[in-house]
Amino acid sequence: MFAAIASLGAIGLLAALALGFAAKKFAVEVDPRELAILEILPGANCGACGYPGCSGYAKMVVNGDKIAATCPPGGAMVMGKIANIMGFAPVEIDPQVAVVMCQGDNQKSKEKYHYLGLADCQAAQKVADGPKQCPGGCLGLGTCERTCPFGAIEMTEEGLAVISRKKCTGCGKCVEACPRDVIHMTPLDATTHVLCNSHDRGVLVRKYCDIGCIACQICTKQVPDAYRVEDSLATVVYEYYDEAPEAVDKCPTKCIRDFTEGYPEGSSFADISVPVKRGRRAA
Amino acid sequence: MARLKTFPGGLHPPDNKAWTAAKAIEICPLPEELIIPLSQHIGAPAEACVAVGDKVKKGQVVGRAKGFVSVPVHASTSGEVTAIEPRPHASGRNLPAVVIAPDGEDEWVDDLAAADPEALSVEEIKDRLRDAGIVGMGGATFPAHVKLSPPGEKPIDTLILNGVECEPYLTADHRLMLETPGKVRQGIEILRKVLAVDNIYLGIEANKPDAIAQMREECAGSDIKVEALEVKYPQGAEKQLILALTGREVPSGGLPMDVGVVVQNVGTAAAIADAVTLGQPLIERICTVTGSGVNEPKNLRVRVGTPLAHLVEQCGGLDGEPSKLIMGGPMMGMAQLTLDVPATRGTSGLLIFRRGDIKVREPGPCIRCGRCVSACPAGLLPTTIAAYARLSMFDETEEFKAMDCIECGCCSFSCPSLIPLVQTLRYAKGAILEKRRKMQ
Amino acid sequence: MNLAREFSKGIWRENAVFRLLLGLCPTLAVTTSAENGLGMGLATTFVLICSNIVVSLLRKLIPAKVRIPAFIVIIASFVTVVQLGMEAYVYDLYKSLGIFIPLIVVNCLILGRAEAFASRNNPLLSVVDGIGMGSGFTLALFILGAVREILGSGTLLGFSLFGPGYQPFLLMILPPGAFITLGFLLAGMNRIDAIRSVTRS
Amino acid sequence: MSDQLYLSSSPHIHSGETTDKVMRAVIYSLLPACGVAIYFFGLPALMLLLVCTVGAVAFEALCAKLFHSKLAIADGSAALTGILLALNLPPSAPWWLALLGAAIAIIVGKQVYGGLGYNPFNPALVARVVLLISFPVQMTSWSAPAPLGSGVDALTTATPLGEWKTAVMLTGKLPEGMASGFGSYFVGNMAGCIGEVSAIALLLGALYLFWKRIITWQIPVSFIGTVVVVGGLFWLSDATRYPDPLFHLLTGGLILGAFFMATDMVTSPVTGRGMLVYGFGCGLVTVLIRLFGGYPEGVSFAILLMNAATPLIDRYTRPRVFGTVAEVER
Repeated sequence: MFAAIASLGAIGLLAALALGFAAKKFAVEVDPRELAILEILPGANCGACGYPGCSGYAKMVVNGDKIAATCPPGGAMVMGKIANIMGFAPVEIDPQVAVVMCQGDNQKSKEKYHYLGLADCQAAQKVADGPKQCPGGCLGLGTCERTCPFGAIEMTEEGLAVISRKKCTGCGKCVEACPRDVIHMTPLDATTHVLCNSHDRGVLVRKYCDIGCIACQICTKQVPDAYRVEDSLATVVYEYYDEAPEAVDKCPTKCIRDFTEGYPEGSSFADISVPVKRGRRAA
Repeated sequence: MARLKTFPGGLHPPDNKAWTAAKAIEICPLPEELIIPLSQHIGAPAEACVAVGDKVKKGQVVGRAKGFVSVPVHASTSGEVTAIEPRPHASGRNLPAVVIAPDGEDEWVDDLAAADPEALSVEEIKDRLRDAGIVGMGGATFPAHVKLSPPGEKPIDTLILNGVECEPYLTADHRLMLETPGKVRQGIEILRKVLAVDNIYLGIEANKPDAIAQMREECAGSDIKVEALEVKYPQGAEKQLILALTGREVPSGGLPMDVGVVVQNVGTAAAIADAVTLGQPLIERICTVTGSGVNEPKNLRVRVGTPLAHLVEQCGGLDGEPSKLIMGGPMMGMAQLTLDVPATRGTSGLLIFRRGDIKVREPGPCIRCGRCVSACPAGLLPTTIAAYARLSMFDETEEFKAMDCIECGCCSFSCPSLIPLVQTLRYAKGAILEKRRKMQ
Repeated sequence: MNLAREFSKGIWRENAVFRLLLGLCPTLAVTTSAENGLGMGLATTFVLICSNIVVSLLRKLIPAKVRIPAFIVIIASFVTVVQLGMEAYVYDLYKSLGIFIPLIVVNCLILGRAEAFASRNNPLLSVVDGIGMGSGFTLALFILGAVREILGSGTLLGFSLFGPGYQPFLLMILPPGAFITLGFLLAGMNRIDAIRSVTRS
Repeated sequence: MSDQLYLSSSPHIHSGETTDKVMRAVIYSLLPACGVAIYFFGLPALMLLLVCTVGAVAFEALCAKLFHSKLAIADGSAALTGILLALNLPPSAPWWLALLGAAIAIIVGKQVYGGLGYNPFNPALVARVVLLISFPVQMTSWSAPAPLGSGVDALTTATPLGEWKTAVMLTGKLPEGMASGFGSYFVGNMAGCIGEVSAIALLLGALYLFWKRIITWQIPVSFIGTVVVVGGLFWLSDATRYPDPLFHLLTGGLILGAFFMATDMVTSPVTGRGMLVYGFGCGLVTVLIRLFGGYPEGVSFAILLMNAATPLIDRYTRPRVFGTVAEVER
């Protein structure tokens, strides 16, 4: 009994001395704020802030005298917390989401040719500018889906990218990845969009797409403030988005969509309720 | 018999050259409209220097060169400029072109300056080559005067003439060597003078014994070494050809001039002869029109700017409905959207497959059979690089030397899982270049 | 209720074996029969509960820098108690578990709970956490042991299930069988979760 | 017109060789061995072949359904796995053993890794080894061949390798009269797995594979070469204890393993040099297990062990990239 207590006590004492010595000798200074910020950040390392990963961003915030960039995925809440830790004034950010400005899936939009090869939009775009007649339409090969660090993009059965507004954090990775610039960043509040990305004249658009903007100007006549038609394509002026829904029913090709009443569950705009993965992306 | 010279890797696609190999070159008549793209070469596109409504003569400059790596483009017949506008181009886009309605006279410009190459200085010859718009006619269309002006620290001691024509189906260079060996010889002598080299090879694949015999006869008594090479694709790829003929290996990431070699296509040599001795610009070339979708495959002498549809007409029209149009050879050529695309200086062939010849099959998983590895003439692991590329791990693709891919197509050709390996590697190369650009 | 949640998380949501993949050494090594699994699980649970209580009680006294050695000492003490106890009362089980009883000291599960939970929460919550985590661990080991015993010996807790004609699937009671069984159980659990998340949404 | 055209990146032609053609060719190449198996071992062999093949295909389909992946039984890889597994079973194996083997091969050996092309180990061998470890009695009770029409009842006996091992274990000497009967070994008149007994049928199939360029010479040559050379060295050192190289060559699963199992594309190295190293490793481990291991036969274990080493071999035998001085080491 006594031997047990004595030996354990002696070993404990020796170990404690060694530990105390090591703690003094090898102590490393770490700014606790950096760790605290890193803990708050979403941790997707998406790079939307312009720094290499979340740790790069945290380092920048701690070392800078002001917050030089925002964390779009984190949004206002994370920015508020960071400002709290650092004692800065909260940084204003406009929450944004990405929207696929196209509804021309392979049922509604015509092919230019049959594409054979790597199932990737960027690769397909290099073969005679992509297999769709529409020069701006979604190619549907899922490059954005694979790029999205938050799993917010899914491809529909008919070959159209659909972005979940719930999951999208506005990091903008997909905008970079899309070779056709179909994906645009829009204010989170804006619920009405012209879902077309073709700058071709209306006659041409009618030929190759059932649901493209033909630049008929009806929307601008209806609500002059909220729409602008430039280069044969109507767009919503997002400063006046609350007026935009008035023109929705008037659009002859139904390419203006409004979801003020709420978005379809789990998806953004397309009329597809449950996006199903396609088998052929195996390659 | 001694073993024929060759390179490691490569494969033997069915060559299908018999369809046109014995057919003499025919002259393709004037089409109703010539579409002369301002971009027919690697480098800056030319700038139009005529206006709509202008009368032009054959050989007249219609587009001026912009910058050093650029060449002018010329009218390929006399007539009237009817439009300067974007037209379908081999790249699949609409690019600016000068459209000419021929007047039927086919009248040369007046100031063609014939000359004796012996009397010209090297610089004068290079100027003539540039003004004549001479580019590499094997398909790469790199301006010849640039290739012939290596920087001083890279001495050139060897000239290689590429008469290999390893692409299946094509017989344009074969017929050229057979029918106009003198022109080729003349071009070689001019190149000899420009580069001041005496070590000259002419490499021809052993499946063209008549061309080899013809060129040997032509070059008899000279120091030009006409070599028969093993029939293997891609024997005609620049680096592989240099290795086969000289035993030198162009270093990774390097150019032929790094090992003191300049390679020129035999077609280019013939064009050089015309440009220097007759002063004629490069306005026509030989093009093989072939494939299962053409009624009567032929070798044609084609003016630059002739729409492909016109070539097909000369070959008895389409046989059945086409399913694939390819400009160039089947291994490295570019698929075309329409026959409205004009032939350019680099159009060595037009290959048309009939409906049913193209089988559409889904790619499967890699079964690690290693066929791409043993076929790769660059010594790469195409399947590994492609796997990394699909995961967007481009640092790894770079480490596995994706940039050394010569895009010959051997891996995709041999892949039993039908994985588009070359396309994936090309994609990886694009991403690596993009990354390097960003780093700077 | 909070206590119920702390208890139930250990059974499914944060199950030590199937979710956190902690304590795999005993999990794979001793589960050749359901009885071994049960015994090991209970021994571990006992140590876990005791160490959680003590760590939780002492959490304000132990300096942060030396907390790991302190935890180890606490855990080791209880393991030694368990070892002596098992040797005294369940000698057969003690023999069949062998070296893996003293090895409970280095079971990540126990140290992990001490570090992640007990050192930050009050003794009551820590006890509940210990019971929940321990039950989950015991359950996992029991299931693993049961599957391996049924397939590998044709028995469950020593009772013959299929009669004498059964050809035992020996691989299942050999080490690879542990990995394969664990893999399939993990897959099954993920599958159930996936189905539940689909039906929920 | 253009919307009827196909466009793709170059190249525009293909060799025509596809995965399913490769698999089919390997299946054809195994037919002679299957025929000999049925001839020598009769209905049990036929039953094993059927159960394994049908079972493998069925489990493949089941997995495709469970994992929501594309049904890929048309590529023939599952059927091939089934046939190879059957050829690796003893003639007296019961039907449930074959079925269980098919399940292990397809589910544990292949599908859990992601299906064709992703499995690190040869699925048929995984199944064989699992069965061998789990059911040693059923997997090692051999019946002597009873050629069709011979009217002889199946007799339980030992394989030549087993006979040798037992003799050496007991007496430290080669059994009497072991050197005789190589001729009948060659055609397959000996005890063993149904597919490994007939060297001549296997070689016939192997020739077909060489002709079709499905397999290259590196793996079989270095595998068999190593076994013969290393086995021969031991024989030379002590001919009373170690069997001669020809015995090594003709008995057991060496020929089946070297030509059909080790050459499995998915689990062997991709470069020629890598294949040589891999074959050497297979050969060495085989001899060591045969001469010094607990089991009389080591081909399956050797191949599985080298399967595990394949990624490593691939890493160190990368081909020299054109224009670089030395190979790139990582």
